[in-house]
Parts: sequence; structure tokens; C-alpha cells
Amino acid sequence: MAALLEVENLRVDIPLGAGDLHAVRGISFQVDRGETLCIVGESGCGKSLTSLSLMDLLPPKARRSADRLAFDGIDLAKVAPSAMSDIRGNRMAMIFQEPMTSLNPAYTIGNQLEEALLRHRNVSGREARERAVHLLEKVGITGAASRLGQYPHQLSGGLRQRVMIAMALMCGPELILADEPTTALDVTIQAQILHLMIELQKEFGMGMILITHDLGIVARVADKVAVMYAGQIVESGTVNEVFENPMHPYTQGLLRCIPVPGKTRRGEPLGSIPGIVPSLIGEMKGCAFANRCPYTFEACLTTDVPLFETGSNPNAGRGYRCLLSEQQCIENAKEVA
Amino acid sequence: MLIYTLKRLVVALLVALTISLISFGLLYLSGDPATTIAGESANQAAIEAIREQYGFNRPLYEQYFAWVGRALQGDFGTSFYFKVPVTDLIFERLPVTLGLGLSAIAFAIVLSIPLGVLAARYPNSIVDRLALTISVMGQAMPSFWFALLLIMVFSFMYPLLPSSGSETWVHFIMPTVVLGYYATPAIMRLTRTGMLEVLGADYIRTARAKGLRPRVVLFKHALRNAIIPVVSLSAVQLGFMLGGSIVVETIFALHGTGYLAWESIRRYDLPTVQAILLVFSLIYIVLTFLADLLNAWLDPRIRVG
Amino acid sequence: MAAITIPAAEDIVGPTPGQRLRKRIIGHRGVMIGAVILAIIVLMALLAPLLAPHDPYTQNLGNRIVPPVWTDGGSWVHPLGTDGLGRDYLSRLMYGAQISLFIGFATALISGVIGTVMGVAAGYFGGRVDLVVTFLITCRLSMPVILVSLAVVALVGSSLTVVVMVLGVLLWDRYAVVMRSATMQVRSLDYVAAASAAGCSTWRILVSEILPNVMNPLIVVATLEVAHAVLLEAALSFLGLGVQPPLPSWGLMISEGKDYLLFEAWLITIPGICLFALLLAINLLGDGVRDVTAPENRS
Amino acid sequence: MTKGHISKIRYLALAGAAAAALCFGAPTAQAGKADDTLNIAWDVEVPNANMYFDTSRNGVIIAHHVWDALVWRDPATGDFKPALATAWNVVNDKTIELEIRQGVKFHNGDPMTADDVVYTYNYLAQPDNGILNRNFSNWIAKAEKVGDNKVRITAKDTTPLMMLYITELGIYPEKYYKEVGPDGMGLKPVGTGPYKITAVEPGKRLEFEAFADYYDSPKGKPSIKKIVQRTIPEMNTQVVELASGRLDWIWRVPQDQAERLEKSGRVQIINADTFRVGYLALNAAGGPEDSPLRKQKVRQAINHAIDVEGIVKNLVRGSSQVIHSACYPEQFGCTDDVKKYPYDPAKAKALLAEAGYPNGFNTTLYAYRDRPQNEAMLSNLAAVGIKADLRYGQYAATRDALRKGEVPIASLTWGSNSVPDVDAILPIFFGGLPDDLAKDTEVQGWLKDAASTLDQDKRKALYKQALQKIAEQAYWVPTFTYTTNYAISNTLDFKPTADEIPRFWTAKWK
Repeated sequence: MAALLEVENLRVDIPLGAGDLHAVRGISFQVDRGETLCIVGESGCGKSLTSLSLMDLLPPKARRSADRLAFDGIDLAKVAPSAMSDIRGNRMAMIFQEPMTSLNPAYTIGNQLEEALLRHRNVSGREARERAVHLLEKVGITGAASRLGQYPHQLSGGLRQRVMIAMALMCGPELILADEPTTALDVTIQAQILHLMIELQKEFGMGMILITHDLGIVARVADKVAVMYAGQIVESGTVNEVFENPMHPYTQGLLRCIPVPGKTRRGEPLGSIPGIVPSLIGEMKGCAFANRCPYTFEACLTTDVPLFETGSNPNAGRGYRCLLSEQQCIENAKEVA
Repeated sequence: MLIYTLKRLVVALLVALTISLISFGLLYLSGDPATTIAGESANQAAIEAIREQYGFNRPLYEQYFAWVGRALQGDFGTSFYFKVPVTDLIFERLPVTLGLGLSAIAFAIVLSIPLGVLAARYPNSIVDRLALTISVMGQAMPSFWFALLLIMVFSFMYPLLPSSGSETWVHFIMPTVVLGYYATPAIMRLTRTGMLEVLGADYIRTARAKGLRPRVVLFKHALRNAIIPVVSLSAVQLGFMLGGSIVVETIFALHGTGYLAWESIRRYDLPTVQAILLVFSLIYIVLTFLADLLNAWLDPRIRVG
Repeated sequence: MAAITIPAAEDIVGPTPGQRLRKRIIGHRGVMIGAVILAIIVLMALLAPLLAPHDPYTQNLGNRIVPPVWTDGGSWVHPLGTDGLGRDYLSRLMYGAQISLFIGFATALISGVIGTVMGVAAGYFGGRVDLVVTFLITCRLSMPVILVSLAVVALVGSSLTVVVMVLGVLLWDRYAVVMRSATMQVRSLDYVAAASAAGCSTWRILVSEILPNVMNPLIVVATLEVAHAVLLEAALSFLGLGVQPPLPSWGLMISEGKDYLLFEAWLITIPGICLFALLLAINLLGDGVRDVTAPENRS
Repeated sequence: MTKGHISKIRYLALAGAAAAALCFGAPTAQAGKADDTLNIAWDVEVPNANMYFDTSRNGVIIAHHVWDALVWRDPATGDFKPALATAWNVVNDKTIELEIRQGVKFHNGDPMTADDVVYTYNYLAQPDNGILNRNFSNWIAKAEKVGDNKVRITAKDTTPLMMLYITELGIYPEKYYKEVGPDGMGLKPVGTGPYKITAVEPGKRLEFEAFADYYDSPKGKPSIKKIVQRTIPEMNTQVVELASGRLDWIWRVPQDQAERLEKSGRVQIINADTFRVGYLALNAAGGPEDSPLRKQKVRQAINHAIDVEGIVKNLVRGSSQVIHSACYPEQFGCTDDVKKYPYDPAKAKALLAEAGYPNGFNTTLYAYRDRPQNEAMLSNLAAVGIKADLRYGQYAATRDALRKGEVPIASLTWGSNSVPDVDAILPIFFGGLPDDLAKDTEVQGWLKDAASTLDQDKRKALYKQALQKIAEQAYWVPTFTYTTNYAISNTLDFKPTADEIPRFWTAKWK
């Protein structure tokens, strides 16, 4: 059976005056039911656009193309806008980064929760209301029934994000896209929300794509990881494989940036990756990471690097995008550890 | 909210007082109105009698306080010309002006909000350009010229519409278009600007992510927020239309307050002019206040907590 | 909720300082069209003594209502024909441009000075000054301009000076509104605080720090107010209370042409189109400058 | 702010919309011959329909339709004919006795009696009655009943125009008027005239209906059943309404427009004379000591400077005539045998030079109507060096300033209240009243004498003397007589009269 979401060679281009901005440059991944894929990368690497492109919510100017973009066998690249909107919020739902601004200030929480269900299911207002109350309780909001009449500005950021999560769950989606759902929140609340999401995901058996730049989160929740750099997936695999054996110098760099309990010694300086992300405008030659990579050699600057598949299980999607030999990569990874 | 309302009330009273002073002082620039009241063929004795009767020979401040005192009780005196209470006169004619104003603002809104929304939804499209053209033309078209052109075309060359009177709604078509078109540019621009801003907002993305239909996203989620400043502007424009109604009512022979104001100015019918100026000001104040209330209703951030 | 509802202030005030202005102006179509039309009208006004084929005041009662050259009976002697008193219409139109432009600019100047002083004072000093100015703005907005100006002109007697003075004293509201919010914005900027901290006098801060930085919105409002004044004068003239004949202001020409609307429509259409073109040009210019100085409002 | 308040606002908005819908929803009246309704328009608002409280032209017109007087003057012949009085007898200089007609009914059904006549005249004689239209009633001392149907009216003084005045004074119903007062009369007028008023919307609309019980009056029975008057201020709108059949009768259409309208064939145009004359009033005795207008030669120069003939021929047209003396030619006492000032700019310049103004002077011309004519005169004055600013204002303002002596030159008109006698013009402007700018005591004396005799020849001689001196001194620049253009629908048969009182009871459908 095919995976819940199959993405092959997804590209997102944004035409600009100076030439096209290739924001996402041919990425492929799969997500199954009950599985969590984490897309990791620094700001501007194209991870948010990736999620928006899956939902068909790209800004008007951006163009999307893909060899295959299938959700439960439905070709999202070919589906009509109205059919897409039938899927959106229904079978695929999204949680955004900015809980403060992602709720419409003019309508009550209840209204905004219920409208998703009313749109996709043939239910009465009362049923929608009950579902909303149920889900608000589910996401840990006390006094759920009374909250329905409140407006977003009356809620704190954490509460609003819980509302957003509840909203995404209203129709019982099969796939959840969460774009940095905790970034804008207090650290203490981050953990709660994350915890909540994982729980719900397991409970409802949804597939989830979690977009984050926080490797700590990845380590805790992901089944699979895709590391994005400059619009490409530079490394993918199961969370264990990637964290245990980061093949790509970028992944290695990222991992060096976080303290690992038991491994990072107290007082030891954390790593950082020097240099800046290359411009994504126009055609790019060679490895995108070449200008920041400690191992760069001549071929890196001229050869477009393919994603090398590796790993014991070919279905696990283990791969990396580096010209160094596998052996060399493993060597380098040991240094990180 | 209560304190706010009270504050507004105080301001309104102060404004009304100021306007009353201005209108009183303004109109007494003219000197002795007795000749006017008496009419063309009146003799000196009649004029003297009138001067005495209306108290024009008393000091100005005395006349002012007497006037304000009565005005507070809703008595604006007697029209020099019609010899009936000004209050009756104004309220008899106000429905026409308000009807015209409301239909004109409705016309402006019906024309400009959808256009403004579409222009913002499809920037630089044909709709956007059409909206821009309509608004630029509207700014540059003197209303009296527009009115006369309409009459020439639709009443004279092709006698389709009546050019005077206020008997049926058909009579209001041309005046409504003329007066409404005057308010269209501002409303359309503000709608467009507001919509552009709102359409880029995160909650619009949320709404789309819920799979809501584009129409619902545009009108329920976007317009509701973009419309808030438009409401204030419409109220202000409706206030301005009271002034604009002078020209329109004169041309289309609508016997409303605007025309009454103009004729009263020409006839030196001071009590009427003073009262109309005051009533127009009060209407404006009330309108802006209503707009605030409406905004509070539209924008829960103001209304709640 | 603001204490008063101020119309269209937010879409005039642009926070951008005007460095990149020139380049954008050249590239802006509306501005260019407006500028070209306005330039033609201004040239026409300035060069009227040289270009006008006839004296605009010379009557010839035996040669009334000659139609323009493109219609039957027209001739190049009077390219746009003659009016009801046999005066050359083209010449009157050219001299009329002088009057209409003078009214527009003089009014915008007077009201601009009043409104800017009030607005800047309110925005800079805040507090009680702001309260008073806001109150005055509310009073002013609540009085219909046309009604008040009609009343004053009717009572004082209509003439060019009276019209300009009355409109000038009435049309300051938008300046005040916009200058007030622009000044508030500028005042909160760091360099003003710095200047203040450095001990500069209030006057100096106002003149050398605040004013230059509120220039863009000021120019926009001034442009639009020129159009507003021209339009209002035309309305007053139409009602018979604008400038006095024989001065050929375009509003007055429309008013005089009114009697011929149904049968010699060109007598009202020609000045009407000129007025329309002038207002269009000024508005395009004003809107364009607004777009250019506050580009986030468009596209 | 709660939900409750909000719904109230919503409710109010709905109510407002409903109110707006209501005022649009009233039924429209069908115009014209089809339903025997004469639709007419005026440009001025009628304040009320009480004839003694409206001095405007429209008030006079209403009066003639709604109220009959004791005597009727035939506008064609000038003969006096019995109306509400069947016979009369001039007892002496100050007294007249009239026999009151029997069987005449007021519009409300009450019979008209001698008591009503006595009441009306005595009411008009009261100094504090508040009425505005006093020109025709100032002379009355008292009225008394001298028999069942006989009334004696006494004048304060010798009143040469007494008969004429009597024709203008409508008889009011005593009982009704005492009941409703002047305001009630203004809204629900009751008279004995050929038309009764069935609706008054002040300033907006009047509805007349032919009075079924109208007595056998010399005016004749009305033919058209209904008249609806509307106020339409804008002339273009009036013309358009007429051309599209929504109006049947308008007047005072500008000459140019009238000519084109006539050519279009959509309506009929009738150009008719009026009693109205135009003139420039020169401030001969007032103003600053060194005012050039104090000099006779300057005033004569102005007379020579104005090309009245050219203005009449090119601008005014119609049947307008050039006049040389300060009265309407058809008025009793008016004469053309006065000093004339033909158009002669050279002579005007010479006279100005003689008076000490070789380069002319600056002054101001006040005017309140007929802008083109005044602009033409302005240009005439400029041609001889008199640079006049035009102050175009309202009639009342102009007249106010004039009475204060602030006006050097005023371009005015006078319609003599349609009275065919110079007594309705000369005493007002040369008899020492506030409008007298000449303040010529000699002229004032002659006019006073003329007003206190019934000897018509003597009056005529005195008026001639006065008019000759007025012309010689050039106190005025008499210009031309006004004509009025009536534009009426092709189905209407209407005959205008020179006194500018349309008599719709004589109008018929073709």
C-alpha cells in the first residue's frame, strides 16, 4: 500500500524581478499514517514553503511543481481548487507558527472552530459545537464551553495555539502539518503543546509533518527526519539513524549546535556553522553547502549533488546529499559524537 | 464604554455650542435682516414693525442667548420666509435629504466595496484598473456638471428618467448616482487598501487552511476586518453628503434640507440657516458616534475587554 | 476608539522618508500623466497673454454663441467659438486657467499654513494643545464646507478675494489631521528625541527636524486640497456665489454655460472638460505622490 | 457593549431603511391633458398661500386665483367690472360705497356677505395686523356696513388709485379667518376665487382645483380642472421636465433657450411684455462728498455710455423695448417726452472730461439678476473709462446697501406690482422714501401733489414734469422693458398678460 503522502521532486519557484527564486528545489519524502516526519532546517531553507505548497496555500506569486504529489492516492498537483479545498482542513490540516495572529480577531473561538466542521461535514450547529467543546477539552482547555464565546484577543498565546490545534483536529484529519507550532510560545508552554500534539497524533493515528528548527524537538517526537538546506533535503532517515549517524556535514554541524545530555560536557562550547546561506535566486552550481562546509573540495563547486541512498532498509528513505564517500561521512560523524 | 459615551456627549455639546456661536455670528455679519423679511414691496413702516417684532434692535449677545435658550428646547424660532417654526420646516424636509443621503451612501457602498474587494483580490487586473479609473474620475467630476450631463442625456435626449421631484424611487435614481458617486472614490480606496492589508494576514491563511470556500474567506474573514475603517469613512462621507445635497437637491428640485439651506441663505432666512447648520453638525456628530458603535460591534477588540 | 473619527488619515501618512522619491516618481504612470496635464494647463495659464487669440473680456454682442471650429458655422477666428456675450471662448478658457489655478493654490496655501501649524502643534506638544486642536478639527468637520462658505460669501458679497479667504479658512482640516498624525509619528523617532536631549530649542526641532520629515504627506494633502478648492469654487460659482464676472474662472464659465446646456452643450462641456482634466491631473499627481512615498499602500 | 445594544442598532438601521423606502414609495401624479391637470413650475418657493403674507409675484398669482376682489379690472381694456360688488358709487375723494353680490360662496361653503367685506377691510386697516403686502391696503381708514348688502369704505387721504387697489384686495371669510388665523389661512386657504387650493406643501407644491360653485364672475368659469404647482429651482430642469411632458407650463425662460426650444417644436413659446422695467440707479445725492455720481454731467455721460439699443437687440430680444423715462410706457402718467441720451461713447467721454474725469473713474456696480446684460453694461462703462466692479448679490442685500447709501450704481428692475399707473413706481424711487437716491425735493413735491388729487389731467402733467426733470438730471439710466418667455406644452391654450399674472382660469386644452 502506498504511503499517506508521497512527494517526489517538489519544487517551489517565486518569480522576482531579478530572476526566479528557487525556494524549494526538488525534494521528495513520504509520510505514513501514524508516522511523524520532522523537517528540520534553518530559517529560509524552504521548509515552511514546503508545507504551504502541500496545502496549496502558497502566496499567489509562487509556483509549485512536482513529479508526484499524492495524498492517499489523490494527485494533489492535478486536483481542482475546489476539490483541494474539500481536502484542506478536512483530511489534511495545518497548524501555524503564529498563534497570536492566526486567529481572526473578529469572530469567536467557537465560530472559528465550528466553521471548519460545518464546511466539511453535514452536521448541525449543535453537533459542531459539541465537537468543538470536546476538542477544546482534549487540548487541555478548561471551561471549554465558555471559551467558545470568547474572542482571540481574550486568550493567551498558549491557549490560542491550543485552539489552533483543536481547530486542525475538528474534522479528524489524516495528516497534520505543523509549521513550527511552538516557536512563538514560552519555553514552558512549548513542551506542553508538543507533548499534546504527539499524544493526539498517536491517539488519532494521524500522519504528521512537523516543521521545526529545533533539533531537540526532533529527537523527542520524530519517526523520520528530513534535514533541509537551501531548498533541498540534504539528509533524511529515521530519527535514530540521522541522530546516531549524521552523514551530511550540515547535519553534523546542526547536531554540534545542540547540547546532548550525557555527551556534551559541561562548559564545552557548542558548535556553530560559520558562513551564510547562499542566494537561491537563479541557477545554482554545485553543492549548496559548499561555501560553509569544512570538507569542501573542487568537485563540490561544480557538480550537482544527488541524494545518495543508503542504509539497511531501502524503504526507510535513508539518504544524504554529499560527494564525500559514505565512509568519509561516517568518519566525520564520529567527530561530532 | 459608559464613560466613553459620556465623554463623547460632552464633546458633542461643546461642538454644538461652538457651531451655534459660529453660525450666529456668521449670519449677523449681514446686519439688519428686517428688510429681507419685509420683501420687495414693503414700506419703511413694515420694516420697522418687523425689526421690533423680531428683536433685531436688541444687543447681539442678548439675541444670541435668547436664541440658544430657545434652541435648547427645540425651538429654533420662526422662519422669516415661511413664517412657520423652523423646527417643523427642517423636520418636514429632513426625510428627503436623509433618504437621498442614505440611498447615495448605499449606492456608493454597493458600488465601491465589491469593486474595492475585487481590486484587492486581483491587484493590477482589469477589475483593479476599472476600480482605479472609477475612483479617479469620481474625484475629478464636479457633481453639478455630472448632474447636468445626466439630465441632458437621460431626461432630455432620451427621456427615461424624471429630472425633478421626489415622488417615487425613480426620481431618486439620478440624484443618488450623482451624490453617491461623489463618495465612491474614498470608500473604494479604503476598501482596497484595507483588503490588501487583511488578505496578507495570517488568519486569512488559517481560514484557507480550513478549506473554506474562497467567497467565505474573502467576505466573512477578510472583509469583516477590512470594513472597520470603511464604516467610519462612510459615516463621515454621509455627513459630507449633507453639504453635497445642496447642489444636487437644487438641480433635481428635491425639496430637502440642503435645498432649504441654500434658499434660506439666498433669502437671508437667518433662523433657518442657523438651525440647519446646527442640525447638520449634530447629524454629523451623531453619525460618527454611530459609526464608532458600529465599529465596536464589528471589532470585538474594542467591544470586549 | 479615537476621540474623533478622522477620515483617510492613515492612507495619506507614509512613514518612508523621501530619498528614493525621485526615481519612483518618474516610473509612476499616474504621476507622469497628471504632471503632463497639469504642466499643459499651467503653461496655458502663464502664456495666456501670448497665446490667447483675443482679449477675454472684449464683448461683441453681434457675434454671440459662435459654435466651435469643428461644428457647422465655426471658424478658426474663434476656435472654440464665442460665449453669450460674444467673447472668444478659447481666450477666456486660457485666462480662466489663471483664475482657477490661482484660487486652488492660494486657498491651499492659506489653509495649508493654518492646518500645518495646528496639526504640527497638536502632534508635537500633545496634551492640552492636542485636545484643543482635535476639538477644533471636530468642529470644523461637523460643519458642511459648502453650506458655511455659501452663507459667508452670500453675506459678505462674492469676489475672488472673499472666495479664496473663505475657502482658505475652511479647508485646513485635512492638513491638520494628517500633519497631526505625521508629527506624532516623527516625534517618536529617535533622532528627534536625540535633538531634544541635545538641548535644541523647540522651535529648532520643529523647523529642522519635524517639518522636513512631514513634508511628503504635506505635499500630498496640499495637492489634493488644490483640487478640492478648485472644485468648491466651481460649485460656488455654479450657485452664483463664486468669483464675479467678467473674471473667467472655469467654474463661472460652467455656470454661465448652464443656460445653454440643452442646445449649445459645448458652452458647458468645454470648461467642464477642462475643469475635469485639471482636477484629474491634480488628483493623479497627489495620489501618485502618496503611492510613491508610501508604497506599501499600493501593490 | 452587549449583544442587546447591537441588535438595537441593527433594528434602527432597518427602520431607517424602511422609512427611506416609504418616502420613495409615494404614488406619482400623471401629467397633462390626459387627466385634465395643468402642471406648472416656478423657481421660487411659495412660503404660504395667505395672500396678505406673501409679497412675491407668486403670492399675487395665487391671490388672483383663490380670492376675488370687490371689483375686477379687465386686463385687456383696463375697465373695472363688478365682481363681488355688483355696483359702486364714489361718494367723494375719500369715500366709496359698494353693493355686495348675493349668493356667492366661499370655498368652504359659507356664504360671502357684506360682513366679510367689512371685516376684511377693517382687518387690512389695522396697523398691527402683521401683513406684509401693505402697498394696496395702506390707504384704508375703515369700512362699515351701511345697509344689508351695502358697504362704505373710507380712505385716510385722497387716493387716486383707490379703484385699482380695490381690485387687488381679496375678500376673506370672517368666520373662518377668525378661527384659523393667518397661519391656518396659509395652509388651508379659503376664498371665493375660480380655483380653490386643495393642498399646500409650503415651498414645494400647491394643488388647485376648479371651484365648482364659482359665481357668475366677469373672470369667467375655469376650464381646466386641476392645477399642480411644483417648485423647480433649476431652469434646465424645468425645461427638461416640460420637454418630456411632465410639465405643461413654465415661464421666464431665457431668450436663447426659448428660441432653441421653439425651433425644436417640442413646446410652444410665447414672448410677452411685462410691466417690469430695468434701470441703473445712480447715487446722485448720497455717497462720499466727492463722488463723481453727484455730478449731473457724469450721470449724463453714463446714460450716453450704455448701449441699451445694442443690448436689447442682441441680448434681451423678444419684444423688449428701449425706454428713456423712469416708468413703463403703458402706465398712466408715463411719457417718452423727456431728454434722451442716445448711445454715444465719444460724447460720454467728453462729458466726463467736462466734469473733471477725463480718464474716467473706478466705481462699483451692484446687480442681482440678468448677469449677461450687466456684464454688457459693465463693458460699455469700461469703454468710456468707468471701471466698475460687479457686485452680484441677492436682491435684499443689494437693496439694503442701497438704502444705506453705500451703492454708487445699482442695476435694478421694478415691476410696479403690475399696477398700470406711475404711482406704483415714481413715489417709491423719487418720492423721498428710502429707495429715493435723488432726494430731489422739487420732484418729491410734484409727486406728492399728484398723489393727492383725483384730477387725472393734473396728475398727468405733474408726472410729466417729474419725469422730465428725472431725465434731465439723469438720476437713472432707464434701460428697457422686460419681456417674459412662457414655454408651454403644445396641447395648452394660454394667453399671457402684461401684468405678469398668468390667469389659468382662462387657459384651455387644445
